[in-house]
Amino acid sequence: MSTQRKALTPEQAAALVPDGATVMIGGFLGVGSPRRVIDALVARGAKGLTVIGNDTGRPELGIGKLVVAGCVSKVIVSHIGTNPVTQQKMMAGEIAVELVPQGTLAERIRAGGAGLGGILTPTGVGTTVAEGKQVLTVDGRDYLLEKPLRADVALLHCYEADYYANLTYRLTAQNFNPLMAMAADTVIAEPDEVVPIGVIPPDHVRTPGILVTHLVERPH
Amino acid sequence: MSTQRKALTPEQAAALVPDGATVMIGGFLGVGSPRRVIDALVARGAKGLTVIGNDTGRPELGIGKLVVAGCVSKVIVSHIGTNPVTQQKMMAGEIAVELVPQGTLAERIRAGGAGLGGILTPTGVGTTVAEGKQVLTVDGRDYLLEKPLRADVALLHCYEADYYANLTYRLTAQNFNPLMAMAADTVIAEPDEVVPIGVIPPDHVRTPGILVTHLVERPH
Amino acid sequence: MDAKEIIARRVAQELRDRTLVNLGIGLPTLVARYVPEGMLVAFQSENGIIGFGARPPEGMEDPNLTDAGGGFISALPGAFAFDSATSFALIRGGHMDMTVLGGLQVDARGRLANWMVPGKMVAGMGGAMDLVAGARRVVVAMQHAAKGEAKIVPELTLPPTSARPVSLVVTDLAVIEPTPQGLVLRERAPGVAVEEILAATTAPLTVPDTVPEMSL
Amino acid sequence: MDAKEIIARRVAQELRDRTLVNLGIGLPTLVARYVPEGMLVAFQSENGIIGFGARPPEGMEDPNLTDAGGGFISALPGAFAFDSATSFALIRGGHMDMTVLGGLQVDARGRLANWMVPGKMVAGMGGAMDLVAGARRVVVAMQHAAKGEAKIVPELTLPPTSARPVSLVVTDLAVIEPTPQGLVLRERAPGVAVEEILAATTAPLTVPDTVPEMSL
Repeated sequence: MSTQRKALTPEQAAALVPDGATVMIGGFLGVGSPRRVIDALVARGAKGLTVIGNDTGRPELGIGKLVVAGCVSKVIVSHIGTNPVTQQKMMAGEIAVELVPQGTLAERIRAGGAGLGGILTPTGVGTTVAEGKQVLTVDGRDYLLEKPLRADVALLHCYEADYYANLTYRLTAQNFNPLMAMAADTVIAEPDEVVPIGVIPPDHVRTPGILVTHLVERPH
Repeated sequence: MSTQRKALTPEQAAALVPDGATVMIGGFLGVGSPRRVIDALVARGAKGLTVIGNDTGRPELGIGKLVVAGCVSKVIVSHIGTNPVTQQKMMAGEIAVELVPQGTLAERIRAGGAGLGGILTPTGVGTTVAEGKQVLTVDGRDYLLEKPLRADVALLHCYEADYYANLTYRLTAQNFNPLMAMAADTVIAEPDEVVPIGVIPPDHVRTPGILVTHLVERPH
Repeated sequence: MDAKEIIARRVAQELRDRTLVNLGIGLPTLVARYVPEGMLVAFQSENGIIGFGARPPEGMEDPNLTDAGGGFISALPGAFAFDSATSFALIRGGHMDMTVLGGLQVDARGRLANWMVPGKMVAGMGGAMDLVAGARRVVVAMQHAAKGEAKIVPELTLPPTSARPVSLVVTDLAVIEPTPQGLVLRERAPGVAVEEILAATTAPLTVPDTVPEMSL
Repeated sequence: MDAKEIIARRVAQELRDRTLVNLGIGLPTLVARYVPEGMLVAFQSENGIIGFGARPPEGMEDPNLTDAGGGFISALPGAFAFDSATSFALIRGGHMDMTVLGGLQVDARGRLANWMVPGKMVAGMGGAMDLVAGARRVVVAMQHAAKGEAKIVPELTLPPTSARPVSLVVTDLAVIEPTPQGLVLRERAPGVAVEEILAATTAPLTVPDTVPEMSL
């Protein structure tokens, strides 16, 4: 086990995200997003981030806050329909949007964390998603070769953490968080609760502490 | 949710595995293998099975029992070193052995269950494992294209099941079981314990009941 | 009965016992209200749960338990929560018996477009492309026409969601089945004449001798 | 000190604080006994656990808790149990800081063979090919020679485990480092002369001016 971690404040965590970095952010319409670290990034005035996540939330929610605050130069997401600001900034050329089917996004992040060179998916064959991608035929069916995604930093939300930074997730707040925990050089987890080592049974841990580089303190 | 299942006896479960079928069997050196269904297959005198699993156990343990009893014509496994009978039968031409690196085996089964056409892995490049396989270069690194694996039947061991056949696994008895649960047409789970619906929290279920076609009764 | 209720009630007749079903955001979500009595259907929400129930009473919501549209839900006994890779392994791997999706256009080959209008609106495909590629049956639930403009068209003018044809299209006017020979009119909404449907459809539509009224 | 203890003690010096390490079955397992005082190393067993401890007392074993060799183990506080896909995602994905594996042969290019002897013995690669392909550092722990026959050879005669060279070879006679320029002799076992090592090695071996004795 890695040694016990000192929990960081959200501000200290945000300081670990350099301007211009590629950042994975967990969550689905803000549910399971690290809200306190996002707020700290906005407060710091982070710039030029490439954000990989499911969606751009809403203007006042999740990744949407970073978009509205002008912290983001590019997003790689499956959906922007719930945040009109993303679309306005895209039309104005202020933000680049790369749309990825949600299941493909999940597999690409997983591949990045699992050391795979890519995966073959039937999703997107015959659509604009296939443009520029290799099509492979396996046993008579066509698949797109989709490449792995990795990031400089992953910002996660979790339910419980122990002081090794073993993590659990809760219900639909899990979503992309455990996948992103494996696919970034620096992994920062924002827990709702921190418990002593040994409290979380081995079968209930979903992300092991050895993957997590920094733990944020519990909310006050 | 699928409706409540009537639990089968191990003999009834074994009767659902046709001679000549391709069968995935969970377990790692017998730990996490469905022992009672394996015993019932031996007792029935099953024939001509192609078994996909991590290893062939020991002569008196796990998949090894099926090998010794002559139920198996082919195995697709990562390791046979702990069962000298497998090697003897292989040398005698009585059983075909396809060796697959353990991590590749896990990913191929996962791909079979996840609808992927294959995965690219660096494992096995430049070895005999690469023979006859397509090598793809992604961002300057070579990978083998490994194809998905599926089976007619998956035989699983689990710790708890509820009567929807939601499953949990225990410690190192988990191994290949949750992957195989997604990759076969018929999925039979042998639990150590059966509990009422609602007892297992949603975050602790590892295999949902909708994937499981048959549940074996708890041990007497 | 308004247009949405007609569509939701008719789509609900496509549900089968002991199956796994994904309902898209918006109109398709209404289908859950009309599950036939005694039928057990497991609904998946692709953000990570199978077996969810209605929105809890005011003040009893859980911020970590929502549907794919961000609305609060509850968990039924025997529910299963999971991550996004598992969610789409279930969808792509052939474990999803049926999905119900909204649509912007369906064409004569049964192809669906539902995620962007170039130059006007970019929502993103979310999980729709995986659902159309992976679910065993794909049912489109949509208004037959939008502001007088046909949505069932000879050839998609919007970017397709998948090259694979959908299984069935249910609108407030009709039930239409894409076949290798083209679109076939299967049912009419209550009180709607075949001529009315043809007038609101620009794609070629095969009309069998009898086109029964939906039985809602 | 017997041969195995020399090897295990020397390999243990390669451990680093706060790292994730996989020990192969057999000789490599012994390394866990010699973790330097105060150092925190997370050991993974590829069958599905990080953070395991010694075999429990007789009668207190758990049939669902074993190492990759099938031996009973215990779980330490903060342990993590997982499935085989996660296990090898950790290994292949670059999250494994070091692996220690047994060997049948290592050649001048640093390539390892450890899973079969054609016509004689087929064990299977188990997790070895993934470990050699994915772990950041690969340390081979093996006897220097087998029944008088050299195991460190000019070119593998057995099927390779990976095309990738290993990081370090530790034997009962020596520590040898594969480099782009070939194998380099880094250390001698206590009381072993360089000549003895050269005589037991058929691969070309670069001998620096000073070859210190292992400090065990």
